[in-house]
Amino acid sequence: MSTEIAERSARGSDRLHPEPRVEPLVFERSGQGKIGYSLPPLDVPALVAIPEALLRKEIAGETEISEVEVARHFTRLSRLNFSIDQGLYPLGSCTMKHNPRINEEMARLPGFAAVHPLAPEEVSQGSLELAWQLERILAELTGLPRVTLQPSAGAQGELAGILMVRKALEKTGRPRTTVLIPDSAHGTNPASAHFAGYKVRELKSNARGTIDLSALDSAMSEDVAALMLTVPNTLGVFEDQILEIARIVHAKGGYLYCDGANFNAFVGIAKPGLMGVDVMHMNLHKTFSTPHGGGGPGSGPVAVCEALTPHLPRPTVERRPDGTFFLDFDRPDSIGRLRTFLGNFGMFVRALSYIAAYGNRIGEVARNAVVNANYIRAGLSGVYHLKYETPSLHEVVFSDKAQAERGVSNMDIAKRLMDYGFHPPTVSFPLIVHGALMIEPTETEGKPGLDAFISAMREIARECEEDPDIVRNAPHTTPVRRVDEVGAARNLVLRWRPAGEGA
Amino acid sequence: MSTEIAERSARGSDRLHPEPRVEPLVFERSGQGKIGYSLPPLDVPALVAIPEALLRKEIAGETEISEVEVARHFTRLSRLNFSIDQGLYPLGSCTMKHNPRINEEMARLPGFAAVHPLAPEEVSQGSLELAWQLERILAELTGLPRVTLQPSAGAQGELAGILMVRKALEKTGRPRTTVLIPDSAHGTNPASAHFAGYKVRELKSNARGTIDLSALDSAMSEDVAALMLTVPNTLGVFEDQILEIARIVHAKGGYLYCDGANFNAFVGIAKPGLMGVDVMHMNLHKTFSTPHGGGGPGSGPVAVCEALTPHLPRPTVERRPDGTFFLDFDRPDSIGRLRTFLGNFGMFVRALSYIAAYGNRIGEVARNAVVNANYIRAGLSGVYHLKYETPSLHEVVFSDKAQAERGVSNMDIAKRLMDYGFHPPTVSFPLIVHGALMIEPTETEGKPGLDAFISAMREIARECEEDPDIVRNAPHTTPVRRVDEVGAARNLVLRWRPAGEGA
Amino acid sequence: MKFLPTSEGEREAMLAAIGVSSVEDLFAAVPEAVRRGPALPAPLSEIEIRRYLGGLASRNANARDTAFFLGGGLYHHYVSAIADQMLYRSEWLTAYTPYQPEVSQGTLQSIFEFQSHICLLTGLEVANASLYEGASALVEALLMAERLVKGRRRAVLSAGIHPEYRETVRTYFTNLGLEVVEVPLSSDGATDARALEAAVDSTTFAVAVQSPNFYGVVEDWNAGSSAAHAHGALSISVVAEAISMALLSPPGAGGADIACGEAQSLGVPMHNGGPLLGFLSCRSDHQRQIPGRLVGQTRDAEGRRAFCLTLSTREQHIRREKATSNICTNQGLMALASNIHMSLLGKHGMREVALQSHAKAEYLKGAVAAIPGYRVAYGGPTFNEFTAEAPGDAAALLSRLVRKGILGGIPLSRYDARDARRFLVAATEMNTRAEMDRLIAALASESA
Amino acid sequence: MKFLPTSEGEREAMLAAIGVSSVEDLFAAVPEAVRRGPALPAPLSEIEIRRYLGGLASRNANARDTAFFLGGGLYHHYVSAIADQMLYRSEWLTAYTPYQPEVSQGTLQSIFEFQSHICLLTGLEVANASLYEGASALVEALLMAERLVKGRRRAVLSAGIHPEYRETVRTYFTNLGLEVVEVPLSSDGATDARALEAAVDSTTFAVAVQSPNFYGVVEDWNAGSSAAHAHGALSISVVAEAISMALLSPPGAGGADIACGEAQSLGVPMHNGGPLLGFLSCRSDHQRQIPGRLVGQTRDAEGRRAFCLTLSTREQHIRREKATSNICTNQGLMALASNIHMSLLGKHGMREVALQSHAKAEYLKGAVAAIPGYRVAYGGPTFNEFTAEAPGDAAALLSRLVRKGILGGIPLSRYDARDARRFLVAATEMNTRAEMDRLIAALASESA
Ligand SMILES: Cc1ncc(COP(=O)(O)O)c(C=O)c1O
Ligand SMILES: Cc1ncc(COP(=O)(O)O)c(C=O)c1O
Repeated sequence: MSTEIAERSARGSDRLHPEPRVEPLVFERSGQGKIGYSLPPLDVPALVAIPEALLRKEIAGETEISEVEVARHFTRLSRLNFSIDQGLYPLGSCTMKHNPRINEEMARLPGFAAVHPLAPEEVSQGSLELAWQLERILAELTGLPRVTLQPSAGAQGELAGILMVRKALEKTGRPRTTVLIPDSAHGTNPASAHFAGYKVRELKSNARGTIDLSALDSAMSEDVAALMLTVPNTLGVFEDQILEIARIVHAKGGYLYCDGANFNAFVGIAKPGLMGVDVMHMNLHKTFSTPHGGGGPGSGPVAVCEALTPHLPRPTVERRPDGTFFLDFDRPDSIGRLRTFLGNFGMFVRALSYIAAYGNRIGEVARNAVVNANYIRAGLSGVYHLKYETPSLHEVVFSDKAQAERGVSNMDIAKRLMDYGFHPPTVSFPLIVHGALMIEPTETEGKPGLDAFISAMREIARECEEDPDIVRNAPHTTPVRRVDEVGAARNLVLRWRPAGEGA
Repeated sequence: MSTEIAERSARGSDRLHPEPRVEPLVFERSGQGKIGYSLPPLDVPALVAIPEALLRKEIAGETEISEVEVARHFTRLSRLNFSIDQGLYPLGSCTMKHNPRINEEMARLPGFAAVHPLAPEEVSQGSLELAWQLERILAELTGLPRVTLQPSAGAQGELAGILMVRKALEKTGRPRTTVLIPDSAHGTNPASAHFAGYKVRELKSNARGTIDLSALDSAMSEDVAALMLTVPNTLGVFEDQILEIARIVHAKGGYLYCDGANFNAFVGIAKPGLMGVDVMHMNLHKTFSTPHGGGGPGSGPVAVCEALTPHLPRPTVERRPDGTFFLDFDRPDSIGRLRTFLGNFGMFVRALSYIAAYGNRIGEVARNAVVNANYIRAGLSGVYHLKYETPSLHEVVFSDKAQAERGVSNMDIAKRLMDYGFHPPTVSFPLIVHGALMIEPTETEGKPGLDAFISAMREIARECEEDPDIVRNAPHTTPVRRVDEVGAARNLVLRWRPAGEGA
Repeated sequence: MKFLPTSEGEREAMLAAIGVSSVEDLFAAVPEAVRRGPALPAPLSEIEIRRYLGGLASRNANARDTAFFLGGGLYHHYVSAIADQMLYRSEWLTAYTPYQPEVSQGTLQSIFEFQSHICLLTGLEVANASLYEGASALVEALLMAERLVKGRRRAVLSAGIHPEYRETVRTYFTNLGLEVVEVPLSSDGATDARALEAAVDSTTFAVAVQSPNFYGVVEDWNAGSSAAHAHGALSISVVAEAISMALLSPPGAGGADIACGEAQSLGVPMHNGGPLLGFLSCRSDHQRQIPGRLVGQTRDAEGRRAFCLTLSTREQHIRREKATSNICTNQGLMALASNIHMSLLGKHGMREVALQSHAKAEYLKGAVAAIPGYRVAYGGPTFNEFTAEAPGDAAALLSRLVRKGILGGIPLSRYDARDARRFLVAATEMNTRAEMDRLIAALASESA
Repeated sequence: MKFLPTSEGEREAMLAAIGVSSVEDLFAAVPEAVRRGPALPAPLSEIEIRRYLGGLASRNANARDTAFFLGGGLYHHYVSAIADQMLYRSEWLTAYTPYQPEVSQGTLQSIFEFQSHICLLTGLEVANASLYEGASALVEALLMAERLVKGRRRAVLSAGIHPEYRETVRTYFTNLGLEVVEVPLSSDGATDARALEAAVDSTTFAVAVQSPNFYGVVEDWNAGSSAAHAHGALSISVVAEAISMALLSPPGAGGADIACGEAQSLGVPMHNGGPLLGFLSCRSDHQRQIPGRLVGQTRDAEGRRAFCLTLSTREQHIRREKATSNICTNQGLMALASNIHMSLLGKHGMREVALQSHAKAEYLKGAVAAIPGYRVAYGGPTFNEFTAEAPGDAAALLSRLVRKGILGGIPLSRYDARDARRFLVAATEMNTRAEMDRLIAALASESA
């Protein structure tokens, strides 16, 4: 019956709402003879000094479109997105916090945005000092002596970290074969370990959702290069046995790698270096608020213990006794480069701007993030199933177990939340919670917003009981309704094609 | 019946769309102890050297709110607006054209935005030259020798223009008593004439919607200071007798004032100076694309004939033989100042940037604007009533005459257009067309957009026949539905009040 | 042309639909004799526009790159990154006046909030949606008073009102048969109380006093109000440095009937003097004579709270020559900027800005007074600006400071030749002590 | 703290609801021994952050204020105002990866359009949603080829590939047991054709050539492709200056199986080297081995066209260690910037940018060659960058030019000590003839 209403209303709404809700492709707005740009007249001879055979005639199919159409197209398209600035975006593991605008302003200063990394050192002192200062701050926050800013995102940071471990082990004669990774870990962990040339061995979590010490003990051997541990883990649970874990790993000559994507839970409160962590990547685009931009860019600095510093990616930023800064390429034991230039410098600017705004009070970030997550946990316990009752730090993972009995999945709940004006939590991750609803509110959500979210989630739970179809058929009010993802993979259409070129 | 559907769907949609669509007031988001700013620590003694009696204790009721809430509040609020960048905004008389983004970039250069007009001349040469160049360009476009940039908007330009006329007439000993204004004129014309100390005499338009020459002839006397003429007039009709009109006005020693708000119709094609216009204001926020900002700011430069130049507002920008620029305050016959400083300088920057992009091809603006208006006219003739069949330039004024027979007003049609994704045209203006639908597409609308608009308007006309309630109850799909404007005026609530202060 | 979305082919089709053979046919009504293309340069690309206007901008001294102490009714205050970037949003920037409330709730609610902020600051009951800037706001306030107090023709203005405001008043008044009486300042820099009382009589419709006045001195609103009210005139409080209201007793507490002036300080960059942000606020019994737009709260057809323009019958588009003002386009976007700024700073931030500005100006004032050869011209209390007197010609002195990267003040000779040695010095929360010390040292070295 | 919306009172209420008495209780799992607050300075306000970071920025030479000729895989091209300002929109800036398509159609459609643009430029059939930057894009392309051509362990790389790309490949390869064979350049600056053929054999899984190569010389894609295909290997075309594809014969026309590289030139500012915009494009029969995200077209429940992420089973979040790459976060916002830029410039604009860049570089090249003591190092055709040879040490020479406000080029000694006298000079549509003449005069005066 509710399906009927939904359908009728959809039809009705089509009649009342005749505006087409789909925006054509930019190519479909194109029309011969239109133009959207102009360039200065060429002030040198218009020479083409390249052999004919190496040239193309035109970029067939490319757009011809005016500036006003481009402005409208992208403005209209943007309005189909949900974003942090519209409301709660509680994607677990993603740390979707407020992105202060001052950071954008700073990153766009011509002295940062219109600068080339291969300019002479004497006219690059501002950038070098900025990188150096950010490194110092991240070292202070992690309690580890040195940091590379080069990795482009978390995953590349993981790779860099494991490669440094490998290099250090190689120096001992044996790079070892295996990296241990808990079953709750993010997918990039095993993938990065693999691309660093290691086999991955999965560690089963215990009933508390944490590392099973005896399982670790028996898995840990002199074949194991490292344990990759997420702190707190992807359930939001802090490994309270962290010191013991470190001891076990170190005892066998292995390294303790910390996936710091969840640093938001304890930044400014505790230091990984004191926990026995040897190497840790951070996501500036999570903990340090550089905006996620619909998928990126990120930046994944890696902090390392003393033993790993010789292996940092090349170049490092160093300070001379006279206070000037330079790039040090002369690092024979470096793992090498992971990319061009110095890394995602624009993200360094934003992160430094963000950290400067908190300064020595940055622990407030973690405190508030943890209170918020626990408040949601308290508000939804009993309504949604909590597989692991271990205390949460910055995020909480419920499941759809209760709702599944009414035929409603976590995905349905996620979609229905959209109708309530919220972005859904992360679903289907971590893998150890079937039907997961992984909720990370971050510190930048206030009580009224959390209360609204909690009551929406409770309301949806009620709908699952009383009118499950309204949830199963959700969303009802988004720019498009449920999107056929299976169909997309089945009939792959990955690009627009000019007319005549066939689908 | 359709009302029923509308209601059901509205209710249904409340159920499907539980997100509250109203955004609280910023004051309602406020909460004790929250903070959204920080300032540097005070680096001088924290002295208050003002007698107690002259101080206040606090700004009771002001906000306490965090930055993230401010970001969300204003982002969410903004999304309740329609804007040019979303689609056709055919408000007649308003010239809602594309606002190029380069103009915003230029206006925000620190050398323009962080500059003070009372800085010494030697460090203000850039601004002075900019103003001087803009004046030269507007003089060239109008065919008149000098221009003041001081007026803050069109209405203030009108006042400045009429005051200059008055001053010139005073010099002859008699400022005269009356200004003639056609009944089709914009409301600011009579209001400005009034605030310049003149009586307003209204001129009835003829059956073509233009000036009735014999009426003008008989109204024109030596008591008349000026005729205020809008060119083309608010019907979009060019006064083809303009030269004769000028002759009649001049013959009696009067001045021909041109309301140039519609300059978009012929900029770069014809020059008011050649038409016998003595004084003319322009709206930079219309013809020259400075964005309207939800109500302003504008800028209303006034171009004048030689005889009026001694009376330009003070100061003028002048160029010395050595190429440097200065402000000339020594203008004894000036009407004085209309405001502080030089005018809305930020709009000068944008307008100059805009004009520079067209340069000598600026006539294309008018050509395209006129083609677009006529294309709409052709597309809707016969469907909507056209009171005046005189050829249109840049806008066309239909009326609801045919639809009124089905009980549907121009206001209803306007509201229904919102459901089709368009901003409505101007309604109830010009006053000489009862039930007006005044449509100005501007030059920055393409054929596909115009076609969509035409078919929406035709569709609405069909709805008026077949299902007038759907139009009368429109809009159905906007963030709020029809707003009770009568109620607003009846129960005036013009501000938020702190709790306890009573409504 | 990149801003024109119509291709040649489409244009042909459109002309055919219209039934003409060329665009020129559509201009048939325009006499040949008046047609003339413009002698302008060729179109410029964005790259060239950046060079051209960037070049002009670089020839101005800007407040970010200098030690900056200019005020005079226009101040270099903090503007948050969020207030700046929010204005880029198309929904704010490229919308018109909110005539159609159903698709303009964003703008309307923001104006309603702006009105509310202004009321809280001024301590009065009603505020409009903005006026052009301070000077014309004062004119509008005076004309409003004249309508409310029928049959009187004289306004009494303190000589402490910004000279450009007073000049603007004269421009408007002369043609309307209205008169201005100016009351001089006493030696402490405040409006001469005795002269004020003497100037007001039964022909006076309004008394206007500015505080802090143009010379920086904080006035007591009550003086003007009691003089006005004693004779049935209205009291107008003029504020050219709006952030002062966060610290000083507000107009509403000082008996004002109308408060008006310049709110640029509340979130609007200096913009070389425009766009600025005029405001006008009044008691609710005078609201039907208020000039400019007003937003009111109401309901939509489904009972939800909504906002719309209201009391439009006061306005030119309805009332024409009988309107309360000729204003149409106002300063909407600046009112938005200011709403964002006031909301963000709020109760504590606005006060802290005011306190810091005051403390810094006091520091400067003390230091300037201590430089041999210099003095502070007036003894009255000041907020964040004061009148200094140099040993020699102030304009020449300040020009020499410019070469040291210091914009040290505004020479008062600009407004009155007799004030050749005087100049205004302003400080805000943006000035550092180091900058102030540089100014002090530079002034001292100039006196030597 | 201004970014934290919870007041003390609210926090108390929340703690009560949670059932703990203090925030610290929630951290019980964190051992005392590892707790330590950070030794960081006090919080800075926006005003201070602007001073602090503005001060650092002012110590860098930026391309707007200098005569700028640096390239080397990162170019100072035109970025339109609209592409810049559009990125401020919250809906683009503050959205996550579009995992939930119903509330992410904006991002999804934009990526789909970006993929389409890249396909049109490369002449290949499929493109992904972006990779980090050029070097890691080449690594991904090589690893993809290795998966497609199973059982082979060697990649043949032209020495004309950007040295930082080659170094990156070595970083990844060493641990995977993969080998690199480098083919030298011939004296005209292109990859030595004979050496290339000789280097490829049945152990080769891919041949990668860059054009224009690092030294500026335009290569013939077919040479690499036929060498590769002759032995069943895949041909990889590397492009570090993406706008060149608007003028030069594209990878797809030169037999490439995969094209990859750096698309920063297409609408992304230099950002001191990051964020940039890696791209990867391939033939459709290889699409299931493509790394990174892909957006596909589909329908919603009501039959409307819609977009979503697709083929996710290639990716780490599903496939974990068997994924085609470890990449997760990519360069989404830069892909958007580039989509806007490519759409705006379109067919004609991209070509004009390429033609102007080329023509300007040719002008410079001719002029440099004519300065006594200087020569152009390679005879092969170049696009917008060339290798010059100075009479003396290039790095020292270029440092002297900096003092004249000229960033004249990149000294090749940075990459190879033997190239001490050589430097790369790049030109784009942003350079004026006057600037180029300044460079030429400065070089000439340095030789004298
Ligand atoms: C726990 C965890 N680890 C690693 C990553 C990978 O980081 P990135 O997406 O920056 O590569 C993520 C984020 O997606 C994550 O949540
Ligand atoms: C014909 C006409 N004249 C005058 C004006 C007044 O201009 P402004 O709103 O800039 O004061 C307008 C605009 O509203 C107008 O359309």
